[in-house]
Amino acid sequence: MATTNKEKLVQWDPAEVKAQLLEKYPAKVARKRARQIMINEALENETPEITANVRTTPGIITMRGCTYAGCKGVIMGPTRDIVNLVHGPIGCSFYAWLTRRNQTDAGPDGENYMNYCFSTDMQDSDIIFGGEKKLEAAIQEAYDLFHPKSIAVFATCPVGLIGDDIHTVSKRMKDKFGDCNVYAFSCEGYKGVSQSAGHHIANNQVFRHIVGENDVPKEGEYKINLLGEYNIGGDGFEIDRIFHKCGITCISTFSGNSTYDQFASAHQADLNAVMCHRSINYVADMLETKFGIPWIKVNFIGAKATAKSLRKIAEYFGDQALIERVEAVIAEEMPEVEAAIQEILPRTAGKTAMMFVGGSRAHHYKELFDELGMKTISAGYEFGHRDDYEGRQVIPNLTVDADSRNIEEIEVEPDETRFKPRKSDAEMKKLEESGYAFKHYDGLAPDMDKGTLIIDDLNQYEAEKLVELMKPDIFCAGIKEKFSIQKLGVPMKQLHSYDSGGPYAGFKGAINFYKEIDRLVNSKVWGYMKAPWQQNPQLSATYQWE
Amino acid sequence: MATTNKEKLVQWDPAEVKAQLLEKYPAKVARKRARQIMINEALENETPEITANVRTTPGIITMRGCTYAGCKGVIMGPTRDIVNLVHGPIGCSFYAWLTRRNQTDAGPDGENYMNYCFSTDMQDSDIIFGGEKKLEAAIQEAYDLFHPKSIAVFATCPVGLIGDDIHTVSKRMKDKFGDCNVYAFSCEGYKGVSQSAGHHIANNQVFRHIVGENDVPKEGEYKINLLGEYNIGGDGFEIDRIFHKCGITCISTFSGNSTYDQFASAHQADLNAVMCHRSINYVADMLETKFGIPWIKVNFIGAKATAKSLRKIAEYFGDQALIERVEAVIAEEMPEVEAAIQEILPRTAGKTAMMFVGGSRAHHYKELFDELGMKTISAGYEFGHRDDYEGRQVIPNLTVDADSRNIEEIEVEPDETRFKPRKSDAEMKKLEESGYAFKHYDGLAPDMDKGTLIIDDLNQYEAEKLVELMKPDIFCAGIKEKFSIQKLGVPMKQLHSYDSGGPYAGFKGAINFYKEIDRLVNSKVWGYMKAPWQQNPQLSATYQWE
Amino acid sequence: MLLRHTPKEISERSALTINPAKTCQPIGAMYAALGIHGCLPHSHGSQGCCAYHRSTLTRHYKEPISASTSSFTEGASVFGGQANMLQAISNIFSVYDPEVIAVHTTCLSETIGDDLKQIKTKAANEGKIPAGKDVIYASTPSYVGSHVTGFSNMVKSMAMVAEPTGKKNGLINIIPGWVEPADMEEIKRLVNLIGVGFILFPDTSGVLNGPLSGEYKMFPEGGVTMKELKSTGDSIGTLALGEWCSADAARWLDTKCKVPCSVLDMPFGLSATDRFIDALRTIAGVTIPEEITNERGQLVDMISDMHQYTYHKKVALVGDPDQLIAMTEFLVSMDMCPVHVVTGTPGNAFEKRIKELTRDMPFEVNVRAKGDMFLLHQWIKNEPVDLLIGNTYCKYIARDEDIPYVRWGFPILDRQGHQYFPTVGYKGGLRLLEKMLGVLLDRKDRDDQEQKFELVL
Amino acid sequence: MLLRHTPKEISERSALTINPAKTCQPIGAMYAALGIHGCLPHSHGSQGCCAYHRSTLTRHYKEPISASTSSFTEGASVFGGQANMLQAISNIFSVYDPEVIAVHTTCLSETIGDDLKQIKTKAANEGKIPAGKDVIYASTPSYVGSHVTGFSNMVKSMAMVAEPTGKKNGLINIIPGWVEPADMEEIKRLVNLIGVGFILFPDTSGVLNGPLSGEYKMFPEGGVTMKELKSTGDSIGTLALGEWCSADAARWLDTKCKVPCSVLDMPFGLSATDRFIDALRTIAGVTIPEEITNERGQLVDMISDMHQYTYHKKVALVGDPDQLIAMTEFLVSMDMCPVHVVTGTPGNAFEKRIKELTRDMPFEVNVRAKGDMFLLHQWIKNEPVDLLIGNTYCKYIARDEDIPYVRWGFPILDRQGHQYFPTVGYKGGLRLLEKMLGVLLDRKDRDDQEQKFELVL
Repeated sequence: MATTNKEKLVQWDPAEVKAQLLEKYPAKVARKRARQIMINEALENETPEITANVRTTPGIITMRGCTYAGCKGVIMGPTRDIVNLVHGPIGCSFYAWLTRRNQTDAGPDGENYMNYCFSTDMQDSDIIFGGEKKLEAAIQEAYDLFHPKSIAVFATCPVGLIGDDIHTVSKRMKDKFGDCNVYAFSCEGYKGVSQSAGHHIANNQVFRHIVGENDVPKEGEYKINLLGEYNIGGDGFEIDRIFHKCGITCISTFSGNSTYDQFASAHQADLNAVMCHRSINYVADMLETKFGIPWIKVNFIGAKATAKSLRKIAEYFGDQALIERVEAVIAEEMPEVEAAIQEILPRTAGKTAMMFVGGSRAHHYKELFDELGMKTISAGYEFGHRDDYEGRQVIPNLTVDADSRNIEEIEVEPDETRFKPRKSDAEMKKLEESGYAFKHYDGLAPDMDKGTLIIDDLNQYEAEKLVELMKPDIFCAGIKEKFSIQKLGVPMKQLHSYDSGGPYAGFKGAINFYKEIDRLVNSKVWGYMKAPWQQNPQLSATYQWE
Repeated sequence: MATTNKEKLVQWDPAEVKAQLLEKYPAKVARKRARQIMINEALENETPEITANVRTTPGIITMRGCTYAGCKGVIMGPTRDIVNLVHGPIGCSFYAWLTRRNQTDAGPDGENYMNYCFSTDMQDSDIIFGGEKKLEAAIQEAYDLFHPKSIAVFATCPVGLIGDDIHTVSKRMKDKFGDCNVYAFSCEGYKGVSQSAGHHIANNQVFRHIVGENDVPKEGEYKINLLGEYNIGGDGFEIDRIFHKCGITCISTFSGNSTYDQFASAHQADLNAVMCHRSINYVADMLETKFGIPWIKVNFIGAKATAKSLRKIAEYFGDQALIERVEAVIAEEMPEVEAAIQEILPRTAGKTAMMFVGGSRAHHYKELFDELGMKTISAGYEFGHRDDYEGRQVIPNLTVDADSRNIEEIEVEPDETRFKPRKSDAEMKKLEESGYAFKHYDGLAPDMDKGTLIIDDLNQYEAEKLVELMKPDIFCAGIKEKFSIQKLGVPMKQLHSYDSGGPYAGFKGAINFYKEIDRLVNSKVWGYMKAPWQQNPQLSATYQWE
Repeated sequence: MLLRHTPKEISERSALTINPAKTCQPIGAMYAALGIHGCLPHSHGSQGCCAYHRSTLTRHYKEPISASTSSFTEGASVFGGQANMLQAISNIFSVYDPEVIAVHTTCLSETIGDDLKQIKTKAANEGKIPAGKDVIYASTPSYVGSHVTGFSNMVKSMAMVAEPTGKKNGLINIIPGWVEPADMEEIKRLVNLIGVGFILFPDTSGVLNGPLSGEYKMFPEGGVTMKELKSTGDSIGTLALGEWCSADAARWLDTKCKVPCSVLDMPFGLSATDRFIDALRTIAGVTIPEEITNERGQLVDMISDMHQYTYHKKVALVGDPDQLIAMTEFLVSMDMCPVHVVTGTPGNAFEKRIKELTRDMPFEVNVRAKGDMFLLHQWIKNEPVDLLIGNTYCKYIARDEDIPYVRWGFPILDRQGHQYFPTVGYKGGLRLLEKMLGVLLDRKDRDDQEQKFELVL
Repeated sequence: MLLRHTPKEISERSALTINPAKTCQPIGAMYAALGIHGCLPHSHGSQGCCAYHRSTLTRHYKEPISASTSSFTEGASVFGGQANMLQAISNIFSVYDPEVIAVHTTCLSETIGDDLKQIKTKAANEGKIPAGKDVIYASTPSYVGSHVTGFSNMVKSMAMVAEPTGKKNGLINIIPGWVEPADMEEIKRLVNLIGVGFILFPDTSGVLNGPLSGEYKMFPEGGVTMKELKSTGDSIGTLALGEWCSADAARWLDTKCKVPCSVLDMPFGLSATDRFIDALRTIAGVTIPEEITNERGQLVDMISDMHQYTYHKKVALVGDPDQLIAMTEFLVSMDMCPVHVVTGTPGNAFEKRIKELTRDMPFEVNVRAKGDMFLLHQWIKNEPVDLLIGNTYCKYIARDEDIPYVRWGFPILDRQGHQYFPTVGYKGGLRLLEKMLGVLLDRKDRDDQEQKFELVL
């Protein structure tokens, strides 16, 4: 709204802003946060070091969730034909019940447990005497009721503490059933420092228990896996549409609208395309080591990024037919995108955005705001690591602190029978010399302007301060942050669950996002925050009768 | 509810009640009303004379409507394939729009204008300069839009006063169209003293303009017309179901769910069965005079009455096959009725009812209350004539006052070509000797107990008084009366439109009515009228803590 | 199909009204008169008019509606209704004993030219009007304007009860227009919170939303008293809500009693309520209590929280001018798009105002005064909408065209709630928004593909 | 089908809960704590719990929910959370500066056995609790009871703030139980009308139904003050609304502070509200104002006006014990038939009470405490219902089985209104009835054959 815009021809000095963010903290907290708030210098091409993936200070209101959320909620949640059984008190299962918008399509086989919530609902007796019996009975009841292909067991906080051996129970039931794969995840909420640990734990177990289980050959040309795409708001459906149009065969998605069989067959792909680097790069690495499948970083958020990623995949396969088909698809899809942006740009150009979300999304969505002519003046991750900010080159010298030390790193060997390099060393060399980058990710920082603020694990207090000082036109984070920001009169867009919108991936998704941002930053409602008697409260004026 | 019942072991003396009803009136009004309030003496078989069909005193809040309502609303309203065009200011057409519950079924031909409201919406210029041009244009527009079989024009109050010649206009348009019969009704609201005049006017015009228009023979055995059945709440559908089951062919219904063609073919029937004596006996008489079709009074309200009426029809045709089929149908339908009454009777027996409605309904519904073991302690009509109370024998010496004198009585002659006695004089004589009654109706009074009150044109003030003095368990009238009665804590059932219920005719209808009355007289809600602090308002009691 | 004969192609009609979006004056006069304490409305015409008006109001309120009639016969129609009226007056006072009789005319008595003023004088002279009682009257010919006009005419007659004493009473007259009892109650709540003394007329609250308590009161507690009406001539000013419903009475008080007035929109929705509240504030020179500012903020909050579901939704509206103007502004303020707007009441100013309010809308608006629901239905067939708002008769269109539908206006014959829950003011705005969202989201929940079905909205 | 794997045949389950009808204690404790003015709820556990509770409450209210966490790491889980808690306390007071921190435990901290009492003492001794500020705490193990239990436990901790002075304050403590902010507001309105002095705790009105005004207040105006809580020990009595939600706190005040108490049903519907109002009347020895009697009469009026549509309608209910008990009584009082009643919260007294209330119903009732929505759905498949009442998760059943459905309970994640419009009291009864009739009549309008389609209902 004109009104809100007028109010804010804001000038801000990043150092000044940073200082004010820290002002109110106790010294110890201030020191720690100082290392997680970085003034970007991208244009000088020197990316300063940021502290990330460290514990949140107790009492500081954080955006972060827990390991269970990362494992059950994010990675395993979207898989439709696995019965996800939560072993613990009722809450953890209840809160993860349909609250992420990862869409699933029952598909021809008609198996879809997405709308169900399964729990052992542990009672005090189970805490005192142990919950293994109840878990075993619950697995049996689930099997008898549904006869699913697979049952996944998730541990919540108390389980680890009371020492229930969920893995042994799972193994026993798996052997008992024969036709149902049962396995468990020790993803107690207290592990690690954020959802991130949960992603890793999920990656490990999926790779250990499912990947490679199905060697029945999958048909199709240009076989890839799409890693780190969770089909929030139907993103995955849009990407599938594009792949299908391009003739690219997606063997498995980790894990949007996925099935047990997709995971089991993932080793048959010839390329792994990684969307969310943070949550899934472990699987990418393991698939390469064990089966010889190379991986590349892609991004289907943003029309240009989508085109770029499609070309990158085509270039990998190097097949002229594919390259031409991809170009044809891009040529067919872009006009609608350009028409939309032309119509909307005048209303969005020059506005500013802030994003604090996920472990890759803040970076991905910058693409879309760029396309809208909006500047991202501050961004950061909720559970990213240094490599997500600074690029993978920092990985070798990452220090692992006490909080992350116990998150299992599984050692993977090349599979005796099934390891098969997808390209000869020569081919790989050729591609790399032509500038093609495998296993490569530069991170967020290089894409951010100089002097913008990059902030890790932003908390509620800092969010408010930032908005107050830098007055963005839109702020992006999660549901917990949405309304405190909007109370300030700044539209807030959820980028975890997209509020009610989506898809935002691919070409059609980009158009949806343009329209959504247009709606948000130009809604009349932001002009109503003050009543007439608040706008001019003086009572001197005498009323003008007819 | 027990509570409400306990309150009322009422004893009342009819003379006392009558005196109290008149108490408050000015002398002139009291004298007039005294003649319309009759203490019944049925058991002595002397039916005293009642004054009926006389004007309502100005200022006395009456239940009555107007001539237009009787003509357009009641008689012509239910005919689905005639465009009923109201010539007048908008109101009269608006208020008659879907507000009676005469149900219609578009049928195979799919013509149904029931949900539409047509008006010339006269403006002041039309009042000043005359409305004929507008009427003509409106008829043309209706014809162009819908091409109906027929268009009926209805005059509201000002039309007569300004002298629009609606009949000439209609005639002109009829001749112009050729394929659409157009005719008009001079049913201005100020004519007569109630809806009754409107019924008569409608009867006349339907007979004059439609009846006999179609000589294409109608197939079927045992052809009858059902006169005075308006399909409120689907009564007609239930009666049709029963006729169909009995093999009786209903050529036309006047006028529930009727069509133009039914009226046009009515002269092909061999018997007229009259339900609502008041509203339709004119047509019955004219059909007999002109075409030689005898008529009998029937009543399908009440299971026993339904059986009786079916037998009466069968007896008329005298065909053994029909007589047996009718007995078979009755034998098949009655068990369900008896089961229902047995279940419900214990909750209704001994309760009392009052009915002030219509010109025959109060009499018809007494049947159903009898079956429920409920005594009708007071009843009357809204627009009945003396013959509806005392029986047709009084017709010869009815006096016609100034208010009714101008309601046309049309002279009918036997049709040269189409008059045909349905039975030989001998057959008729034989039937009559065996006690079979043609053109016979005894009226309400003989069926009412001694000492009950029969009141014509009951008004709101008297209604309240009656309820207060005689405390019935249920009161029946129309929508205008509903809530003032219920405010007194007495359930009120509409018997014009049935509120939301029905059908109540025939066998299934009887069961519906039993259930409805059970619901009303036993609803818990009548026990809630007083709050605890109204039931025992004393504050002395100290509160009992746990 | 319920309205199976309605064609998509629109042909202009000059004489035939189909499925009207209005009714006649007298019912409006009757409703207004019920807003006077102890008043018996009286219909001077044949008894059918009164029966129809009482039935319609009864179905709308599920409450008893008492009104009497002159029960014209053919004779009266020829020789004039004076005798009937005089007889009625004396019968009414002796049988029902109201404080006042509010007489309105009909097309019948207007056509024959009865002179109510003269009849009242005669009644008074003949001592038919008991001491302390009164008879007021309004001319409400059915062939002019609509039910809204009749309401306005009776309200003007209420204003004409004013007996200026020359001494100001420090009160503000508020003429709410044709709104529900619950709305009148809400207006009183707001004005009381602001702390301004006022006379609200008419006031049907406490009359048409009564309790079930085992007793029937022909004249319930509610309603503006004749004493208050007499005093309106001494008020410091009049706020008339709605040009069509309330302006005439206000302007009469202005001209005849020198009580200045201001005509505002009916306070439906955010901005119209803002103007109403701020007018009261400025007139009375008071500050607005936190409670009201807070209610306002709650409405703004809900508008912003659910904006994604209202944004650019197409709406069809039918009803009365004052209500539609306020509703249109409310919808536009939420980025909704009223694309079809119809009233049966005449008035070019209406079409002009609606066009102004929708000027910046991304769609062209269809607006028609003196239109009907048949035309609205045809417009909808030609340009479908996401939402339909209007009285009960709209449900035939809503079912045939499968359109989410909110009942609002007069009459509502098939649902309850309008007697008890206001739609004026900020709380009323919350209710209207809740209802719109309700039907829009019910539709979404009904139609979403399974994989798109949403838990959180 | 959304719930395509739910079979009609019912097999008893001993270990597996499917589609729960409850959640865990801490969220109830968090909601209750938000009803204290200036309070920051604190979750003593790993940070996921806090994130989940905040998210759920945010989705339910579309309002910011502030709460902090001890952010347990693996270390803390092994060595105990004291260090985290102490650090949290000092950070919270220095960064957010609340009046009070309301700590609740989690399955994690309960399993490792952290002692909050001792931790608070240590914090106090180390001067981590600023003068005039306070820390209260409740033990809310997730593996006992349900969210209702957690609410009750935190409310009890609020009662334990009481500091009896021996001098009565003349006030009545009212514990509303887990109802919406709008309900708490309505209860206050009613009690104020009756003219009784009171302390309502918790009170989330003015906290979770705030305006959009351009400013964000982490601690809004609303909520019961610590000063008031201290004073509850001097009150003349406590009315606890709901055995499950409110009785413990009331009985604690009775035993420890000699403040007598009475446990009533939650005032949903006619009879339960009657008992609540009459209790206040008797305690305070006042007469009930006409306004309340009138509201009551309006509810009775609407019950009678629409009785034909409620009579013998079969209803399935799922929710929390206190609410379901009151709703069941309300439905039965309107001649409706609650045939399936499920709560996830344990308690045999619940099943007993529901059976009593439905004793005279023409249908046998299925009732289950510690049940789940999977069972409810199976019951419905075996005996279909005309109406379903419950939280947002019911809509999956409602769509699959095509059942008219009213959202009522916690959480409601897909509609607005519950923050603003009460369902307690007589006005609340009107709203509940309006909503039920709305969906029942919408279904009738949808399904009636054309020839049976009704204008007037």
